[in-house]
Amino acid sequence: SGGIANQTTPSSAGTGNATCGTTITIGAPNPLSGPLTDFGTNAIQGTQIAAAEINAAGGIKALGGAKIKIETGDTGSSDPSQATSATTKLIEDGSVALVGAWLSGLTTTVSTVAEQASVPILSQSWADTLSQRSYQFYFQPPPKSSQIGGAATSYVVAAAKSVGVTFTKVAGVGPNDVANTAQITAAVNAFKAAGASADAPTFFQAGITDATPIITRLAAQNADLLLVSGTPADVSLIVKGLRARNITTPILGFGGAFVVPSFAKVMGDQVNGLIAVGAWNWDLPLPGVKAAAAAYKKKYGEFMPMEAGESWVDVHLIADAMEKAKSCKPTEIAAALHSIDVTSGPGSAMPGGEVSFNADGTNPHAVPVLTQWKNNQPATVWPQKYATTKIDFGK
Amino acid sequence: MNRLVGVGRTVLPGLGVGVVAASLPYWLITQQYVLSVVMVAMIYAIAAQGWNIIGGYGGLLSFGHSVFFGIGAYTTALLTVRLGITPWIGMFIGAAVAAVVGAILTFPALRLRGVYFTLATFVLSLLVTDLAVHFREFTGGDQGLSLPFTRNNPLMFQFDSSLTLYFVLVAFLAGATLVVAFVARSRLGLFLRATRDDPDAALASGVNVTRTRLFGLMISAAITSIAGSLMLEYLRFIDPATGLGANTAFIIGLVALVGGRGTVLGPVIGAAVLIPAQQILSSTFAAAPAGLSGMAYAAIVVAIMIVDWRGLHHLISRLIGSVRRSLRHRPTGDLS
Amino acid sequence: MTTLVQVLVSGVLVGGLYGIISSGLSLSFGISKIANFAHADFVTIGMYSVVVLVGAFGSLGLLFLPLVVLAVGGLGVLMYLLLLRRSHVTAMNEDEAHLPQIVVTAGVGIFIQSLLLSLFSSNDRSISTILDGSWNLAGVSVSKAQAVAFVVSLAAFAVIAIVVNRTEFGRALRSIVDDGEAAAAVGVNRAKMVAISIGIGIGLAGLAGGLLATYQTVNPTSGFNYLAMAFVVIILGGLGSIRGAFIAGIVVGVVQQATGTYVALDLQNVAIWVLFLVVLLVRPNGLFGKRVAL
Amino acid sequence: MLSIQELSARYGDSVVVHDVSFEIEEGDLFGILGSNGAGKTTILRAIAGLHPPAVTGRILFGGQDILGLPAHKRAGMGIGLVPEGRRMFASLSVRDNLLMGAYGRGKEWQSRNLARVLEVFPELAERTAQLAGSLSGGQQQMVAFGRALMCEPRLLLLDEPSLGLAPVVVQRIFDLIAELHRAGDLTVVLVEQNAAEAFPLLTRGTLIERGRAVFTGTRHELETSPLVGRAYFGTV
Amino acid sequence: MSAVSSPLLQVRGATVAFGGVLAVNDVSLDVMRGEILGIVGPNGAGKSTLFGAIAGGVPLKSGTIELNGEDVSGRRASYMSHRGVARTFQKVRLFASMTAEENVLVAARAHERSSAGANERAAEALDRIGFLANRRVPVSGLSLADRKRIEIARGLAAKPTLLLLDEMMNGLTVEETDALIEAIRSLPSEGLTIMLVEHVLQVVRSLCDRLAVLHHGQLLVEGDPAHVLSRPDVAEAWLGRATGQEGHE
Ligand SMILES: Nc1ncnc2c1ncn2[C@@H]1O[C@H](COP(=O)(O)OP(=O)(O)OP(=O)(O)O)[C@@H](O)[C@H]1O
Ligand SMILES: Nc1ncnc2c1ncn2[C@@H]1O[C@H](COP(=O)(O)OP(=O)(O)OP(=O)(O)O)[C@@H](O)[C@H]1O
Ligand SMILES: [Mg+2]
Ligand SMILES: [Mg+2]
Repeated sequence: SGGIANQTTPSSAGTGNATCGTTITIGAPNPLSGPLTDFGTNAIQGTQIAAAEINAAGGIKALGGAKIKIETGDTGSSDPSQATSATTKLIEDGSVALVGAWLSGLTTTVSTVAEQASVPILSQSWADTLSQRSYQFYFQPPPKSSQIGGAATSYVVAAAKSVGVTFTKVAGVGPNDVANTAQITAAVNAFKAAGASADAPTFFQAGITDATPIITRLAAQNADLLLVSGTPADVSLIVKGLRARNITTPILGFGGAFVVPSFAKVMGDQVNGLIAVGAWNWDLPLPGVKAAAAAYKKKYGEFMPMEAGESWVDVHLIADAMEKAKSCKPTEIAAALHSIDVTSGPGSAMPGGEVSFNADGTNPHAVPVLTQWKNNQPATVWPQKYATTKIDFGK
Repeated sequence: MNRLVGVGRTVLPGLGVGVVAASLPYWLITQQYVLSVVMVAMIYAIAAQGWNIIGGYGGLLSFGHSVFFGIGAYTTALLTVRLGITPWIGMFIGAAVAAVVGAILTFPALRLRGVYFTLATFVLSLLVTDLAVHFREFTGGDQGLSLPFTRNNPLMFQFDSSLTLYFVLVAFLAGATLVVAFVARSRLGLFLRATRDDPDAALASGVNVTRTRLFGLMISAAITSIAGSLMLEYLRFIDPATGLGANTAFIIGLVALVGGRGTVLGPVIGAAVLIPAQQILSSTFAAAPAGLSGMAYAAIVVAIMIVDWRGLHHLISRLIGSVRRSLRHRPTGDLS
Repeated sequence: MTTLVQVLVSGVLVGGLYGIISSGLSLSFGISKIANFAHADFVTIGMYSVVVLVGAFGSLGLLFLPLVVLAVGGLGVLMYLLLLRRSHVTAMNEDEAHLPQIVVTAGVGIFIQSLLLSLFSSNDRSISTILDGSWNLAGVSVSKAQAVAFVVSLAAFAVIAIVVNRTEFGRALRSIVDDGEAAAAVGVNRAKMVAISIGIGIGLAGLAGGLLATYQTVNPTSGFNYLAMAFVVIILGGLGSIRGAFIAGIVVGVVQQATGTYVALDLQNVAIWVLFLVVLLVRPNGLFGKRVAL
Repeated sequence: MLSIQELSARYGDSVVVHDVSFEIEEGDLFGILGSNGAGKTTILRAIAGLHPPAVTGRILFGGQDILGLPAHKRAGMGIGLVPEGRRMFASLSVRDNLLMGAYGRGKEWQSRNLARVLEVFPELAERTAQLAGSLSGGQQQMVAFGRALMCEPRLLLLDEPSLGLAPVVVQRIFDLIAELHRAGDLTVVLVEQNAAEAFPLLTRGTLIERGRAVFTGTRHELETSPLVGRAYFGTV
Repeated sequence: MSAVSSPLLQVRGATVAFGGVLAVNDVSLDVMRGEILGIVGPNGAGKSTLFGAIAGGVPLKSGTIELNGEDVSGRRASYMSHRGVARTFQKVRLFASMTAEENVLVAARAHERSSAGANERAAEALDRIGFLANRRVPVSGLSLADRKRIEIARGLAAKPTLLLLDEMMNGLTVEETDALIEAIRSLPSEGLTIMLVEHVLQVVRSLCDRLAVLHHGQLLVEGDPAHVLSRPDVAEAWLGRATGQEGHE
């Protein structure tokens, strides 16, 4: 009884026990209010698919078939203090590991709480800064932003070559945040290195109310490939504006916005043909993806989007780590994560086909994938070994 | 004797806040989660105490105090990250910087009345946020700045348990409350209220309105900036949205207004109600359809204002007053 | 040269929308002195209304726009009657009249955003109508939707401006601004007038929302960008000056376009904020505001 | 025509008018006398329907109890008010201020009365376009007075109409009041400290002390009452 | 009071313009130490504006104002306050959220650093207007006359050498007026100089040592009250029928 100051063990409450019981809780702190709600919801849906799969297959065998339970926490869309509180609650309520929090800024705070409490977090975020903090409990299966920008270029160039297209001039535009500027700049530089010409990319402030100046700038550059990133709302304004002016130049998109289901709804048929760089796709020929994507579609009525897939893999990785550690102690799960090398099963279903973690928490095997919207769904077009259809530049 | 009473009145609120808050973990706060919510509430209470000086006593309703909050956080963060300077010093350098910026704000504060000032500060917060995002090399852009994470290093404001951090925050909150109580009873406080009620009459009475607003804004900015530094230390991270954004500005203003502006304890009460309401609602409704928690929160805010526009402080003292009156045996009627 | 024309054309078109949003805010603010922090969220309601209508009836749904204006205006009146009227009419002093309203409207804004979030999710939504696409006039592209939106805004503005500046109704509105009690004493039904002006002001927000939906994507927080912009515009235009607000809206639109085109895309808003702060310092009563001595 | 019965009024918790009753006949020029803070303004506000104060009792106007009616309705019934403190529409022109006085009465009515008022106050005729907020104190008082005349009131409530006016103008407005009163069906309730000018005009009046009507009677009765003499004429 | 003949305040060619209107037009005026100078004139003559220019805050278009030989034209009101000029406003301006005592304390503390000293000053000023007993009441509920008295007390708390009173008397009963006249009359004996604007003839006549009449912003005449009030042009512009000779009954 009494207050917290009277308790003997101050932090990491409820996780010190040796027995894991019949259910093991994984916390999913994600934005469930504010403008990012959908991304958070998608991510949580992915974790739930994974939990259902694991439980259907008999739970965590090393722990007597203990079942996985997903506990959600609302980080809000823009308030790190709320993210901190929500994460604290998840940990206190017994989460042995966390999957979250989609937006880099939120992941930053969520992972700090996790680090403090010595609970591992697997993230769906890409920002380079996350892994630069040398946290012990931070794990990032998808690639880093800077990797994605450069890789995208080589992908596109190679994919284009495979259908006989070369680019002589590219133009880049995106929001002025750190991740997007890094990606677009890296991609533009890579194109230059590959022989195409390009003006310096231009950056706008997210939340545009009118795309005309952007379009004017893009139109003036006469490029034969446009590199675009941004939120679904901004990107759709830009793309629609371009199309309205009869500018049909192929568009390569970066970032989560380009592959969420809602983007297709906003864009209507104009979505088809857009090329996007991402970290995961529902049609990847990797272990377990097909079944998971089908289950997802059945349950939620949409194709399984990227953040759902990443989160789905994350839960499987936590399960793998528990199997390996034969423990549900957060510190031991973290230790196991640092030592695993998953090459089979859904835990390996990140592009690259293999997941292990460097000391900084990054996955050395991670590669991005190139997708293209066809029939209002993103289809993987590159790397060739994952491609389910051929890239198409509409020429 | 009178003097002693005066000193007592000044010191008491700060002391009370300190003692009550410091005792909470021994009986009321039984969960880490609640502790973390209360810590956030205390940080906003400090920020709102800063706001209170110029917004409550000075009558300049700022919706841009996030700028000072952010200056504190960013200065401390930059000093720590770039130069390795301890936050214990950094936060006071931040407060000094904020005070200088506050001093610059005096210029518009002299010319802009009422809503003009409110909206100007609101836009100022947007401007500063945009600039922080734009100059990403210096500020870390939208990703902000993260502090290095080291366990138990009190010198760098890192404590072995959050309970220690909690007590540190209690001390800061008590200090801020003390400052506000002191200002409220001081010459400056009187002049701030005079300039709030009628600047021209204040001038004619010999009050130097410029200097009054200058000092008011500087103290106000410095306190809010300290709150920003504390937020940085609590999160170990700061970004433009949290540090500088309109949302933070709103929270600071709302906390003070809902609690009761121009009262020593109002901001503390406001933070004690609003911040937990928001955070606990959102975790309660985390599994419910999106939006419910927001609606509930909004309803609470609106309801408080409709019941008593002066805020919770006034509402509570009214309730206490009526309870007292009903207890006390009163002679008859009114005296007129 | 074409670029310059393009900048001016799109600036004016975009600015017209800012103008109508802001005239609405200016009207309701001017009359009621309520700094309505939920104003832009009524824009969002207008947007969603049209999204739903067009979803149901296709382009024909646009014909219901007047109904949207009425409905959104009605919601505004409701907000006033239920939440604001008491403190507004019975206020003993300025503070009492204004403070609660800032908080209450901010709360209403949060409520609307949350409600829309629960109804429509945070997904961006957009519609396609016969207004999609653009005309190309000598290299200058003019979005059909924007052009129509501008014309409608201009017409609405003209009507409102005439009503407020030329009619007795308008004179009564302006008298309430100065002294509501004295206005009541000469026979003006203050509560009704304030409710009507808030209804009109918020109805204009709904109109703007409806027009915006024809070329913008919508999500529950879409309004925020317009809130800041509307505040800037009404102050540039001079608080309470409806004409000033409309003109300032256009000025802001052009400055925004010009900055985006000639300076830097991501400084578009910065330019506006700076313009705003500079104007405030140089002319504390706005570009078109009149000075009233006490 | 106006019957005040057991009127009480309070601001918040403090009751400042207690059970005041008096009758005003059609054509009366009724004075409300009393020292400062007695509650004169409060009574006029209660009759005009302004809030605060909160009011209880009965106010019969032409037989109808108007206590529950909002101020604008009472104005519509022909009750005009020159309020304490002038209460300009500061950002409206002098002309618009005056026109507001005849709010809702139609163009013809307005222009007729506007001409009449500008004739009474040639000072204002020079400044019809000036914003009322920038007028001098006395000029504003003229506008306030003129504004109340604009509606051709049946009952005119005057709260210290001479306040801040130069003696030469004070004479003019009291001449005017007398003239209007003589000419027709105007009933006036006058609160005025300028005894020398005002008193001869009164037909009847009441003396208020600390919120209570302590003496009501004809002018003559008032004049001879020691209570009134002391307060108003400095005589004992 | 030794330098009897040197004027306290010298207004030289003062002109104030609002837009095109010359509210004060080339006014020159000397105010002697210890006198009570009445400024009268028709409505809109520029009296309040002239006060504004002297007390600071209203800028002069041309001309100068000297106080004790120091050129103080264009100074801020707070500066003038510290130079010994206190004023009341035609439309009473109190600090609405404060009590009577706090209102007076504002001026007291602005002029006296020590808080004990300031409290003393405030009490003294309140006492002088007979408000000491009621000092704790909030001014928002006071009647007009009381508010005017508080405003005077606020002015007195600054211990001014020149006090500007703008229409203090109107709206008061004769009884109250007499009381206030007595209170004001006692002030100059303590070295205070007073300028007052008033439309109440009785006050002007019984209080003022000297009168200056403004008309259309210009100084029409200045001098001994009886003389000034008997002038026909003053009667026409300001006084009307009620002549200087006539008393109240
Ligand atoms: N808004 C208010 N709040 C509280 N008390 C008030 C308010 N207005 C007036 N009072 C009080 O009510 C009483 C009557 O005031 P009222 O203004 O009616 O007096 P009055 O006879 O008109 O005096 P005056 O001659 O000064 O105008 C006074 O004691 C005053 O202090
Ligand atoms: N902002 C302004 N614009 C135009 N005219 C103005 C302005 N302010 C004041 N005036 C004019 O200046 C003149 C002087 O005004 P002031 O208030 O000084 O008069 P006053 O002598 O005090 O009159 P009263 O006896 O009525 O108080 C008036 O005619 C007034 O209309
Ligand atoms: Mg009165
Ligand atoms: Mg005057």
